[in-house]
Amino acid sequence: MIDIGYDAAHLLGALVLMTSFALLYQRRLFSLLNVFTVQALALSGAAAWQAYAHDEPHLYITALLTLTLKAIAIPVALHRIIQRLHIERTVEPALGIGLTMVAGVSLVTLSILLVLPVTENATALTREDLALSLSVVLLGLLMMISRRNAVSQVVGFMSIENGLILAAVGVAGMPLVVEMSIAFSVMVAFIIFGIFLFQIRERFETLDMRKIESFRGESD
Amino acid sequence: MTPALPIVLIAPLVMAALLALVPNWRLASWLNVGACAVTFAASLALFTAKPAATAMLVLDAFNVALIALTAFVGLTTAVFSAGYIGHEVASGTLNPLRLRFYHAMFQAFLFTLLLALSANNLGVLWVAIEGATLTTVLMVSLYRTAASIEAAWKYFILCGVGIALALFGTILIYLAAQPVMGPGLAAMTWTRLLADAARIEPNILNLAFVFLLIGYGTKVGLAPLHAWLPDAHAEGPTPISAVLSGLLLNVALYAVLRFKMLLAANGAALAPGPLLMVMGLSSLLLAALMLYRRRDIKRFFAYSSIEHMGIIAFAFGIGGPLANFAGLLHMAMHSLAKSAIFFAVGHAVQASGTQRIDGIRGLTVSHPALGWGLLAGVVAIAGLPPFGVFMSEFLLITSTFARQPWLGVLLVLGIAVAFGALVLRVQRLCFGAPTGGAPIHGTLLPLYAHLAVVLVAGVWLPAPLVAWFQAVAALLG
Amino acid sequence: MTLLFVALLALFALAVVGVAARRSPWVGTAVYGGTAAACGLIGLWAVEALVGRGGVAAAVLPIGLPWIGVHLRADGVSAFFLLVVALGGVTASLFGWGYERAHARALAHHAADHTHGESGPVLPFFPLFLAGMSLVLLANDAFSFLVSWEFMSLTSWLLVLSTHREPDTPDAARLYLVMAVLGTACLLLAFGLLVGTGGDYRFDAIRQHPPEAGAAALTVLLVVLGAGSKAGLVPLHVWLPLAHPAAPSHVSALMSGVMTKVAVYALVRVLFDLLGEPMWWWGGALMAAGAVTAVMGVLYALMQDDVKRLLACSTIENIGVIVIALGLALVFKASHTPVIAALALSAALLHVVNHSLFKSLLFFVAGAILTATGTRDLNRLGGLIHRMPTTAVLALIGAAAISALPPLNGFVGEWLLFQAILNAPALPEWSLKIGIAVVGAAVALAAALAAACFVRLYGIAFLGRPRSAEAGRAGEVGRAMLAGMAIPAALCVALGVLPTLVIRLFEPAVRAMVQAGPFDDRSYQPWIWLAPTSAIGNSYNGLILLAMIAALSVALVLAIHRWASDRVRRSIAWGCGHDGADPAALSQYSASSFAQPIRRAFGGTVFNARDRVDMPEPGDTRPARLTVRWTDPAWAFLFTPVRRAVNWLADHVDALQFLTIRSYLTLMFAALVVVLALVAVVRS
Amino acid sequence: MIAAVIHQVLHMVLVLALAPLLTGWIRLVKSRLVGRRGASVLQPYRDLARLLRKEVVLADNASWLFRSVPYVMFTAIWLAAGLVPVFTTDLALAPTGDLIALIALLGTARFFLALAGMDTGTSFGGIGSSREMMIAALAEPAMLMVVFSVAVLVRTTSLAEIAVYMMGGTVGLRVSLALALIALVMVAIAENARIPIDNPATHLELTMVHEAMVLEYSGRHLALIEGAAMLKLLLYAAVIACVFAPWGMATPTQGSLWIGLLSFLAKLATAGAALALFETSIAKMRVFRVGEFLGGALLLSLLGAIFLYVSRGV
Repeated sequence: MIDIGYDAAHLLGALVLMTSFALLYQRRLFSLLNVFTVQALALSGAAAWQAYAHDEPHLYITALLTLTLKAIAIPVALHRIIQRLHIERTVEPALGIGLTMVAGVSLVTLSILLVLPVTENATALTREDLALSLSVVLLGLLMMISRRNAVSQVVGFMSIENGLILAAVGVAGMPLVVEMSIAFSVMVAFIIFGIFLFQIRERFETLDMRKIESFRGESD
Repeated sequence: MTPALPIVLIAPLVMAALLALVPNWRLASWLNVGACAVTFAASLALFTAKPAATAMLVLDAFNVALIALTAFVGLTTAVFSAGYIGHEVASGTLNPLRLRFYHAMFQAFLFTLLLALSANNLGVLWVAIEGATLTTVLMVSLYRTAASIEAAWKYFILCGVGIALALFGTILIYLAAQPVMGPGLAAMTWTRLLADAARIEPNILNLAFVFLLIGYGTKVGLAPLHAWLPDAHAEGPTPISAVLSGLLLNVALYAVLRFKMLLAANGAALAPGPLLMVMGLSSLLLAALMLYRRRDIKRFFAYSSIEHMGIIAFAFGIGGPLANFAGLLHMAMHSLAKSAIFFAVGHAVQASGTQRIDGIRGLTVSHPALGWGLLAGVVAIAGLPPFGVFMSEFLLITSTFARQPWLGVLLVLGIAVAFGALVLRVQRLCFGAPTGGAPIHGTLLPLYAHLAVVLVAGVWLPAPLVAWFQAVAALLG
Repeated sequence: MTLLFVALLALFALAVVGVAARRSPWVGTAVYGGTAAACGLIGLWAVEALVGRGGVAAAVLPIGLPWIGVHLRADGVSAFFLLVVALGGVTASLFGWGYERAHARALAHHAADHTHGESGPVLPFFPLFLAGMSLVLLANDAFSFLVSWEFMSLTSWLLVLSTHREPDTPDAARLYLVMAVLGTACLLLAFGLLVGTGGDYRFDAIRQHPPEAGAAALTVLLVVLGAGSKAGLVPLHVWLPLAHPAAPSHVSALMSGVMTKVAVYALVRVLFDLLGEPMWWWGGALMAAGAVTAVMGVLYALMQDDVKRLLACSTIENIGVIVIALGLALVFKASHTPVIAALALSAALLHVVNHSLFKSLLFFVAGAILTATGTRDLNRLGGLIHRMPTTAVLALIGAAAISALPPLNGFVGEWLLFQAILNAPALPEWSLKIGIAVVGAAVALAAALAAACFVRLYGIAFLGRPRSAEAGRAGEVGRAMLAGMAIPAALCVALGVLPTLVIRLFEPAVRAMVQAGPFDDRSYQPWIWLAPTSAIGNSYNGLILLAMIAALSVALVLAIHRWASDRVRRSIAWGCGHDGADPAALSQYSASSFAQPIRRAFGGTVFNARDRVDMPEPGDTRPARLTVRWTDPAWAFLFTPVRRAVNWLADHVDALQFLTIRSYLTLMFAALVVVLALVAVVRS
Repeated sequence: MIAAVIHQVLHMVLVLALAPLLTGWIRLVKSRLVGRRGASVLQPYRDLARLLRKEVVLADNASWLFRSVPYVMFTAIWLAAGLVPVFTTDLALAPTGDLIALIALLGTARFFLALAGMDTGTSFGGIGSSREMMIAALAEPAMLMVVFSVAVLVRTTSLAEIAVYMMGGTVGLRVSLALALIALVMVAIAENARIPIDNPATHLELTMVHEAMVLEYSGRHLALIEGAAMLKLLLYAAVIACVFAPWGMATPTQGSLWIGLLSFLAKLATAGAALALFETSIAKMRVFRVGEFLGGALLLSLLGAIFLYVSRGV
C-alpha cells in the first residue's frame, strides 16, 4: 500500500530542495524572491504536514511563522528595497551558473553519502529528511558564496535557515523547534531591518557588497 | 534550588529591559554597574550552594568558575565603560539614544552569555549563543561608521552561517540520542546525554561534531573561520572588544568542549583531538604572523586573541590531564588579561586620539599608571612570569613536547613569533618620547583588578579551583 | 634557610618601597642600602652553608604549581653561585647608589640642554632582578626554576629599558627579550623531555629517573641552546653586546658579571646533576662551543670602540673559557677520573667568581668614565690617569686581572684550566686527546688576545692625551662609586694571592657535582700553596710571587736611586712636529689604529673587515681618517636570514586580512566540506 | 732547604750578571761574521752604566705608570729568569711557579711595557705597543703549545722536574720534540725582537716594534728596560737549554754545581753563536708578515702536540 504520510513529506522535502536549486539558477532578483517564496511555502507545508501526521501541534506554529514571515513579510520588504534602490536588473553570479550547478549536484551527493550511512537505525523519513535538509543548507551556503548582491546573500542565508527548519521538523519529537525557529527569524528580521535597511543604505546607497567591502579592515 | 542561579540570570535580563527605558546615560551607566555587581555577587554565592541540575539549567565543576569569571569581567567592564562612554559623549561620537540601546544590549549580552554557560539543554545553549551574536553584532555597529557597519556585516554573515551550522549539528545530536533515550527533552539535556553517551550512535556524533566545531568554532575565532574577529574588535566600542575577547570566545569554546566531552564519553566516536590541534596550530601560526603587519592597535590585540584561542584549542586537542588543565587555566587567564589590555587600550586611544599604533608612544612617561598597566598586561599575555599565562603555557609546552615533539616545536615556534611582534609593539607603545598628553577619563581600577588576579593566579591557585579544573580535565579526556 | 627567606622577602619589599616612595629624596639610599644589606645576608648565608655543612638545605612552599608546590634547595653549587650573586649585588648597589646620584645631579645641572630627558625607573626592578637570580639558584623543580629564570630576564629587560630615551636602547632591549624567550623555550622543551608525561616536575624526581640516551642527547642540545643563549655562546651572543651596555652601568655589571653566571649554573645543574651519568661527547660539544666562543668573543671585543660594548664582548670570551672548563670536567667525569674532573670544575668555578669580580669592576670603571666624561667612545677618551687617579689604579688592577696576569686572580683560573688540559692523555678517546690540544691552543690564543684587548682599552682611555674636551675636563668620581670599585679590585688581588682558600671554600660544590675534590688523596695541603692532586707535581704560589715582585722592585728602586742618578727633567714628547699643534691629539694612536695589526691578522677572514684610510693631499691640513667596516658572521649567516624569512611570511600571510566576505565564506565552506569529506573517508 | 735558598740567590745574581755578557757575545759574533772587529763583549755593561748615570727626560704628560713600568717589568723578567734552572734544579723558587707561570710573568712585563708605550701619547708608542701585542697574541699560544707537548711527554710543567726527566734520557728522539723545539726557537726570536721579526739596532721608526715602544725612555729607565731585554734573551736561551739540553745540570741528589755552571756557559755560547749566525744570514721581514711567521710557529707547536699521540700512545 502507499504510505501517504511518507510520500507527502517526501514530496514537500524534495520540493524545498528543488527550489534551492532553482535559487542557484535565478538571474533576476525578483524571480529570486519568487522562488524563495515558493520554498518558504513548501517548508511551511512540510512543517504543517509533520504537525498533522505525527500530531505535534506546536509545529503548526513553526509552519505559521514560516508562512507569515518568510513567505510574505520578508519577500515583500525585499521587493520594496529592490524597487527603491532600482537594482531590479542586477543579479550577477560570481561563478558561472553551470559551474554553480555542478557544484550544487556534487554537494547533494556529498550530503547523501554522509547522511544515509550513519542513520541506519533512524526511520526512512528521517533519513530522507536529513539528507534533503543538509543539501539545502549546503546549497544555501553555495549561493551565498556565488552571489555578490546583498539581497541574494540574505536570500541564501534564509534558505540555509529553511534547510535547518526542515531538518528540525523532520526529526520526530524534537523539542524547542519553535523557539529555535523564532530565535532565527528574529535574528534575520533584526538584521534585515536593522543593519541592512537603514545603515547600509544610508551609508552606501547601494547593496553591492563590492562597494561595502571597499571599507575593509585597515583601509587606513 | 537556591535563588543564586536565577538571580544570576534574571538580574541582567531585567536590567536590559529597564536600561532600554532610562534616558539619562550617566545614570544608566551606573545602573549598569550596579546590575553587574548584583550578578557577580550572586555568581559568587554559587560557589557555596550548588543547586541540582534541572532540565534547562545545570551547574557543575565546568561552568561554575566560568560563570563567576563572566560576571566578574562583566562587572569590571561595566565600570570601565562608565568612564569610557563619558569621554565618547564628551567628544560627541555617541548620543544618549544610542547609549540607551548600548546599555540595554550590554546587559542582554551578559544574559545570553550566562545563559549559555548555565544551560543544560543543547537548544537553550544554541539560542543563547545566537542571541549573543545578535546583541554583539548590533553593538559593533554602534558607531555607524562605514568601517563599523562593514565589520558588523561581516560579523553577522560569517557568524550567522556558523550559528546555522551549529544548529544543524545540534539537530544531529538529538537525532543520534533520540533512539536511545526516546523523544523529548531528555535527548537534548547535557546531564542525561553524558550519562548515556556510551550508547549513542557514534557515527552521527562524528557528523554532528563536525558541524558544531565549524559552527561554534567560527565564534571561537579559529582559523580559517576567524575573519570576523579582528574587524569586530577594532570597529566596535572598546568595552565591547573587551567582552568579545574576554567572554564571548570563551563561551563559544565552552560549547565546543561540552560536545567534545560527549564524544570522549562515547568512546566509539572519532577522536576530535587532531581536528582541534590542526585548527589551533593554524590559528596560532596565522595570528602570530598577522601581528607583524597590524597598524591598528585594537586589531593587533584581536589577532593576539586569535593566537591564544589557537593555543587553547591545541591544548584541548592534544588532551590529557596536564594539557586540559593548562587549556582551562589559559581560558581564564586569557580572558582576564586580554580584557585588561583592552581597558588600557581604550584609555590610551582616548588619550592620544588615534587607534593607529604609530600614533601612541611613551605611555609610561605620559601616563605612568596606564602605561605600566598596559605593559604588565602585555607581559602577562605574552606568557611571562609571574603571571598566570606562563603557568598554563609551561604545562602545555612541556607536556606536549614529551608526547609529540614536532607539534611541541611548532607550538613554541608560533608562540615565539607572536612574542616577537608583541615586544616590538609594546616597547613602542610604552616607551620612548611620549605623544598624546591628554588626561584619561575614568578609573584604572578594572585594569589593575584583572592584573592582580592574573598575578595571584600565576603564583598561587586556590585548591577548589584546581579541583574543578582537574575534574573537568578528566572529563575532557 | 630562614635567613635566606628574610633576605629574599626584603628584596621584594624593597621593590615595593621603590615604587611607593619614588618621590622621596631618600628612596635611592633606602633601596640601594637595603639591597646591599640583603645581598650581604645572602652572602653570609652562602658562606656559612659552604663552610658549615656542605650547604644542603631544602624547603617546600605551598605556592606555584598546585600539585607540586615550590621546591627550594640549596646545595654546594647553589650556595657558591649565591655567593657570586651576593658579591655582585653588594658592590653594584654601592656603586649604583653613587652612580644614580651623580647622574641625577648632572641632569639637574644642565636640564636645559639635556636631550634625553629623565630615564625610566631602575629602583623597583634592581632588587627584583637580584631576587630573581637568587631564586633560579635555589629552585628545585622545573616550574619554579623557569619562573625565576624568566623573571630574571623580565626584570633585566625592564632595567635595560630604563634608558629607553637613548636611540639604540629599544632595539637592543627587544632583541634581548626575544632571545631570552627563545632560550627559555629551549629550556622548556628540555624540561619537557626530562619530566616526561608524568607531570612530576620536581628535580628530585628527575634525578631518580634520568632520561635514556636519545632523550638525554636532545636535552643536552636544548640546554646548551637555552642556557647558552643567556650566557652568550657564539652564535647566540648577538644580543649581549647590545643589551648589556644599554643598561645603566651598575646593571650592566650585574648582567655581564652575574647573570651570565646564572646561565652557567643552569648548565652545571642540568649537565652534571639532573642528567645522571654523562656521555663523553657532551663535554666535547661543550668544549667546541666554548673554544669558538672564547676566540670569537675576544675578537669581537677587539673590534669595538665603545667601552661598555668592548666589556660585554669580553664577557663572551670569558664565558667561552668557563664553558671549556665545564666541558673538560664533563669529559673527565664521563671517563671516570673524578679527581681531574674536580680540577677542571674547580677551574670553571674559580673563573666564574673571578670573572664576576673583574667584569663588575670594569663595568663600574666604564660607568665612572661615563659619569666623568659623558661618553663611552674610546676615540673621545684619553689621559684619564691624570684626572681620575684612583679610578685609574682600580681600572689597572681590573685590566691586569682580566688579562690573566700573575699574581692576580685571572691567572690562577687559567693556570688551573691548563693543568686540567694537560691531563688530556688520561682520556680514552683519540678525538678528545687531539681535540683538547686544539682547545688548549684556542684558550691560549684567547688569553693573549684578551691582554691585547685590555692594553688597548686602558691605554686609549686612561693613558696618552685627551682626545676630546670632555675627556680633558673630566674629574674623579664620588666616594661611593670608588668604594664600589675598590671592593672587587681588592678581592681580585686577594683571590690571586690566596686562591687555595676560595677553592677550598667551594669544594663542597665540586664534590656535589663530580663526587671528588681537587685536593683529594693529598695528605697535607698548605693553604698558601696551590697544588691540586691531578696537576702532576705542579704548584703555584701567588703570595710568594707577589712578595718577590714587591721586594725586588722596591730593592731595585732604592738601589738605583741610591747608586745611580735620580735626576728628572720634563719636556715635550717628540710627536712628529705635532707637539702642541693638535689639541685633539689626533696624532695619537686611536682605538681603531691600535687594533689594526690584529684586524689584519684575523678580522679580514672572520669579519671580512675592511679599513678605509682617507689620506688628505700634501698641504691639506685636515686630519687623515681611518674608517673600519666589518660584519658579524652570526648576523650575516643566522639572524638576518631568519628575520627576513619572518618578514617574508608576514607579508604574504597579510593578504588574508583583506579578502572579501565572500572569500571568507568560501574559506569556511571549504573547511566544512573538507572536514566532512575527511570524516566520510575515515569512517569508511 | 737552606741549600736551595743559597742556590736561588746565586742563580738570580748569576743571570743578572750574565745577561749583558750574552748580548755582548752575540754582537761580537755578528760583527765578526760580517767582517768587522766589533766592540768588546763587555760593551753592554758600559752602555748600561752610562745610561744609569744619565738624567731622565720625561715627556710632560707622562704619568706615574710610565715611571714605574721599568722597575715592574725588570723585576717580573728577573723573577721569571729566577724560575729557570740553569746550573742546578735545586732552587727554592722552583715550586712557586711552573712554565705556565713563567710565560705569564713575561706576559706581565709585556703588558706594562705596552701600556708605557701608550702613556706619552705619541704615535710611535702606539705603533710599538699595538705591534708588540699582536706579536704576543700569536707567540704566547705557540709557546703554550710547546709547553703542552713537553708536559704531555714529561707529565709535568715544573721546569725543574722537566730537566730532571729529560736528563734521565728515557725520552729519546721524537718528532714532536723537534717540532716543539723549532716552534720555541721561532717564538724566542719573536719575543726578543730579533731579526727577522724586529731589528734591535734599527733607527727607522716605521719598522720598529720594541724600539718604538721604548722610544720615550731615557736614562736609568732605559737602562732597566735594556737590561730587562738582555735578561729576557738569556732567559729564553736558558729555557731552551733546560728543556731540550739539560745535560750537566746538578740536581738535589747528584751532579756538581761547577759542571752545571760550565755546561750552562757552554750552552749560552753556542746559543748566542747560533743566533748571530741566523741573524746575519736572514733579512728582516715586513711587520705584517710576522703574523704568518708566528702562525707557522703556532701550527708547528700544535702539530708537535698532536704528533705525540700519533708517534706513541701517551
